[in-house]
Amino acid sequence: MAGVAVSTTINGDNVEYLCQPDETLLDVLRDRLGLTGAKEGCGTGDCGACSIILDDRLVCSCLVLGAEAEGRRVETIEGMAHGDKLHPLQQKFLEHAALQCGICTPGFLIAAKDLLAKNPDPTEEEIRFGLAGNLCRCTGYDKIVRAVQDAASVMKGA
Amino acid sequence: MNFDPRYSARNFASVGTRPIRPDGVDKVTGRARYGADFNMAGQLVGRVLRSPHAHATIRKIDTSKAEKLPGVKAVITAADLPDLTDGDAAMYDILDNCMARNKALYDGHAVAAVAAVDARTARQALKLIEVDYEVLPHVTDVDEAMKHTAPVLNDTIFTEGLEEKPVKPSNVTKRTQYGHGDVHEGFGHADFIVERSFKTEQTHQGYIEPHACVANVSSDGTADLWVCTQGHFVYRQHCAQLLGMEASKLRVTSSEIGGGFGGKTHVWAEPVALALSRKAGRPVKLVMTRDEVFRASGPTSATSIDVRIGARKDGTITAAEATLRYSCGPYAGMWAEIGAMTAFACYNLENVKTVGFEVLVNRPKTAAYRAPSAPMAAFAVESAIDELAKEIGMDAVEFRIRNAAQEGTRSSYGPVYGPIGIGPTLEAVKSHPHMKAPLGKNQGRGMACGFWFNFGGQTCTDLNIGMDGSVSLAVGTVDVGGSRASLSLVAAEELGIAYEQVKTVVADTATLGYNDMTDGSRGTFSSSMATISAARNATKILRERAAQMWDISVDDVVWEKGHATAKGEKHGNLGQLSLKEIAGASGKTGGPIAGHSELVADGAGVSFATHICDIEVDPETGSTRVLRYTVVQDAGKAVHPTYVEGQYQGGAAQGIGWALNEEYIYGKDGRLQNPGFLDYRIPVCSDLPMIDTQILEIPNPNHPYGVRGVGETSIVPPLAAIANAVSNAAGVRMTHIPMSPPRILAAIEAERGG
Amino acid sequence: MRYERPHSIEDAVGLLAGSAGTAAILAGGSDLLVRMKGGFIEPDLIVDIKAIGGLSEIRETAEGFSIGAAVPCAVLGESAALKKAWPGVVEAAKLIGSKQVQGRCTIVGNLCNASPAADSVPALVAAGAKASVVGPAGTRTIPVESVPTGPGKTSLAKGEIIEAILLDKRPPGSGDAYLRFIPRTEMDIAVVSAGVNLTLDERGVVKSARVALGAVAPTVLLVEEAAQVLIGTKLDQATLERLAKVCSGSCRPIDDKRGTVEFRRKVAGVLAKRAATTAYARAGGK
Amino acid sequence: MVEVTLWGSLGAAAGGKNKVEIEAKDIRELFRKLAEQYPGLEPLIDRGIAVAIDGTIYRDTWSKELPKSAEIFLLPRLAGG
Repeated sequence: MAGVAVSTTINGDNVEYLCQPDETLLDVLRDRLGLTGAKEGCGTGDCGACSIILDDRLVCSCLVLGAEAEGRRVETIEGMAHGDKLHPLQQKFLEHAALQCGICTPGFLIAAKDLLAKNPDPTEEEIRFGLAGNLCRCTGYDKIVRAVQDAASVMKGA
Repeated sequence: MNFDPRYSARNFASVGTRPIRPDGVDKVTGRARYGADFNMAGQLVGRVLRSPHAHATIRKIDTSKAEKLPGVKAVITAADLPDLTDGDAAMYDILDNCMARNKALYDGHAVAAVAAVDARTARQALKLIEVDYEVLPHVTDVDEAMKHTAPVLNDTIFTEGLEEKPVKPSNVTKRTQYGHGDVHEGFGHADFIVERSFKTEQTHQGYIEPHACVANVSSDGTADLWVCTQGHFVYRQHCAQLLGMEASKLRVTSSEIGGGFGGKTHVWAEPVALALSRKAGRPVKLVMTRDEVFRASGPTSATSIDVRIGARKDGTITAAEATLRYSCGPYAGMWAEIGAMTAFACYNLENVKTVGFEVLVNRPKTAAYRAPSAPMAAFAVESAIDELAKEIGMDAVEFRIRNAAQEGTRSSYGPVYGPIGIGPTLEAVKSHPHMKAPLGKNQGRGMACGFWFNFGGQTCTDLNIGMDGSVSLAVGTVDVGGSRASLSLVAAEELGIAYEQVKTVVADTATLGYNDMTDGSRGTFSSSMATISAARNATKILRERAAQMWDISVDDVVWEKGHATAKGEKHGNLGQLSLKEIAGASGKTGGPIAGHSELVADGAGVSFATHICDIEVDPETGSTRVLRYTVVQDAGKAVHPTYVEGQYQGGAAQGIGWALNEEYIYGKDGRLQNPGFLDYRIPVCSDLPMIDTQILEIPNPNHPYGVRGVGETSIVPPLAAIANAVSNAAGVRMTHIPMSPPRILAAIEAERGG
Repeated sequence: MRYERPHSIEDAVGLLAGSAGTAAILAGGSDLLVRMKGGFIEPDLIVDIKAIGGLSEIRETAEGFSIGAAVPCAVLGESAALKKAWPGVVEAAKLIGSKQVQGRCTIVGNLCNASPAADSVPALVAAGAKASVVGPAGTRTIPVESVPTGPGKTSLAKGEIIEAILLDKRPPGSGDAYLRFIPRTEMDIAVVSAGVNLTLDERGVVKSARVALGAVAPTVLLVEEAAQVLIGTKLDQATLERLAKVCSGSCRPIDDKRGTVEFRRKVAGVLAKRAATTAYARAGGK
Repeated sequence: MVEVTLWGSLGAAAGGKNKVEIEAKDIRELFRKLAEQYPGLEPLIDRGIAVAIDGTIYRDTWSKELPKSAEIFLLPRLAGG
């Protein structure tokens, strides 16, 4: 099986890789590029743990082929903080203890970032439906929703 | 040694505050490494071949074609994991579950495994393994499996615990009984009796992280295992025993764990990964798919429960009994027994009797799931309690308060209770504003109580004081939900220093003594006790060193607020020495300063919770909506209240999912129909309201700070609380969990029709 | 296995028509990659159609709307004109999967996956949508309901691609709605669903109607009798009850992991009633 | 002398008794004497037994003393999640 050569942008950096035609972008990120922040919870787009942003669209990287990233912009959890300065969402997740085991956290942060980019002042219901594609088994979502609400108000003020 | 665990009241400086957890930044930046995030040079990909049959004899396995496939480095079957369990029946079951020997006992049972250079080759190799199955009749339903006509899974099983030993084998491995008094007489005094049968379907812990490990067996007989687990010391023991290794030669490192809830308390594929690595001579990474997680790892029991409770007009329960049948998967368990012990634990009963039956079925091996077995029993009992209160005409909370267990009550499982929290949770619920909030059309409110034992167990910590005065705390209980923050707080509290000066890590099995796993709500309870003990041992050394520095007797030195202080008139001018100052001089006063602790943290203290919820039911579709939810639970002492709230909320959410939608669905062919997050429906964010919590603090007399376990109890009341709310909203008593819309609609229609 | 990203529809058709083994079209991939992951399909050729000019656009034409085959469902919701004209179609498309899936999945993919429970299909059928099919033999336009022929099966021939879904311009007094039943609030496959599309006269009387039901038969059902119930009425209570009864009666559902026969029958009627009520209000009826 | 209540399946293994009197100062001595007097209990003790002393459950603490008037219950060792 012939590999596909891909040239793409990940977290602002130009990246080139060779992948198999049936290899998912999630596998490329994790296994070829060492970006293990996106997690595989299901591999079928049902848990959101592998969420990334692809050309300003929130997607599950397990449902994207590595080959499809050619010429596109990929944003992952590894690019969310600016240097040692955490994104407000990251900070608020810490302050609100919006994570217990933390496996779903990168996916939630990426999804919440996308949500606030499109809707800077969401209601609780909008947050809940906006994050419905991300499963969390530990928290019951309460503290996640509060962290997003708090981050939204901080980001509006900024 | 000589550690006094008894509670004494004190004012806390650190405990009870809510700092950011030490592992937090790694987890919000994607740097934390979980089971599947670790790799080794030259590692192979391991994959497991699983039975497509619910029950089949394995006549022959031909692996020759797979072995010849280029890129395949090892193929194993049960022959590569011979039985070394030496009569240890529980370990034999774990072994057989890891790799089927003579029979495949459920859809998904491992029968062979391969290690190959990449995932594609491994997948191809699995297809080349030829298994000759003789398909046998199967049974997946707990009630069906008890019938004498049911296919028998294991013909060496003769029901234990019967007065006469049965002459024929059956699927019932054991009968157990608990209780006291005379229920027959008790029912004779009852004015009202409620009798109902209930069923609950099988659910999965549903952790988001699939089981994952990297195994590396060296030709010198030593090995390393990186794995997501709730107990790496336990995994080490299991793996060492199953592979015939010395425990000390197997070093197990627990990765960050992406949820466990009981499902990562014993090994599943880890021995397989080690066996593959041993055969291939290379590291092997084995990660389960989600499908494999559902089909072949730890669900809880499906149950069938009959309950009968009688009470006098004045609201006093005169007798209570229950028969509980719990599925164990294909291997003997004690799940019904735990159900039988916990069922009536909230109540003060003169006459009580519970009987449990452990039942084998062709489903995956039942594993612990958060307060295992208690939620189903509570569902049945608390539903009947609600119904009985209605018949008597008493308020549901009042009825429970009247019959609640208290200090001195003989528990339904035997012992007499010490100070307990069921009464206070009920009183808190009674006066909670939630109970008075108005309800709309098609809305109902329910409440229910729950009980769980909580465990202690073997625990070991090392507390090392650096020369700069900072403290590293090594613990051996895996952090499943923020315990490193709690344990740092405890170390800071005991030493009298700032939280930020302490860094807690989870040590691997080579660098710390044995620890039982993080189960039974014991992580923070046990490790905090060991941490206090270690810190006190360190403080003793700190005092000795300060005494040396001052050249006075250690008896004249006390430890207060992070400082050594010289006591007595003649030392009035000595002032204080800080921990940092003493640590800085440690090279001259006797070397490194550390405190160790090895103990059995017993006396965990039982735990109670009472939950309230409001549910709206759509009477045309049977659809439900959770409008409001409140958890009241006793924490003993909340070390890090935010993470205690998190445990309450998380348990409630899991219980809500179980109550409403989660279930294993088997086809007539005995195969699991919904092994994925699409059709195994755990609650999503938009399904839930905020979950309010109220932490009660009734100190545990057996912990220096009064801490109780908090992790599990919160999953016990929700099934019943929601069932009671649905019943109040829809006017029908729901007796089958989950109360999925088709079940609710059918019940409503039946009520209308009949 | 090969991955190809052609730049013209002709090249795509040529690749598909000329492939020797199993060929798969990749637009959003939210069905295809799941099937590949599960080992249900191992395509020899994957044709990614997203680089083909025009396929990622929603065009407003003289006749109505043309929604390209590679337009993610999230984009449908961002088109104000489409949302105004066909709110039911858009809400159906927006119900497929999560936000993450929305960013990828397409209505053409939803149609060609040929699941009887596909969310967008009952709404499209009710809307009278058409599919523009390009193949080795040229282009043809067919009603969407003729695409799926059974679970997982379509009427498309080898080499054929649906390049766009066509929706008519709306006459005044029109409205559509789609409702599905799922046990959770999100992330589920429809247990049963209903799409209703109505046009009213000036007096608010239903002039034309289409009613479609999902997940109650091997393919989405267009229930002609239900439409007849609505036509000539102002959706009074008796009409709605008749609609429910007809819809329940026309179901041919199965028992499966998502629901029972009885449940699907009953709820199909309930949803039809509710969808009709919403469509009527959207059409300006009172 | 302490009175020990055997619960669940333990009673059956001790010849049908659910209460026994044992002269024991701690859990270790209790287990040793139980095994001597009721050989049927030995495998169960080896597998792991919990001892409730005045309502508090202890798992394996041999050195735990048994107060004279304490209520002693033997329970199966449980699993947790």
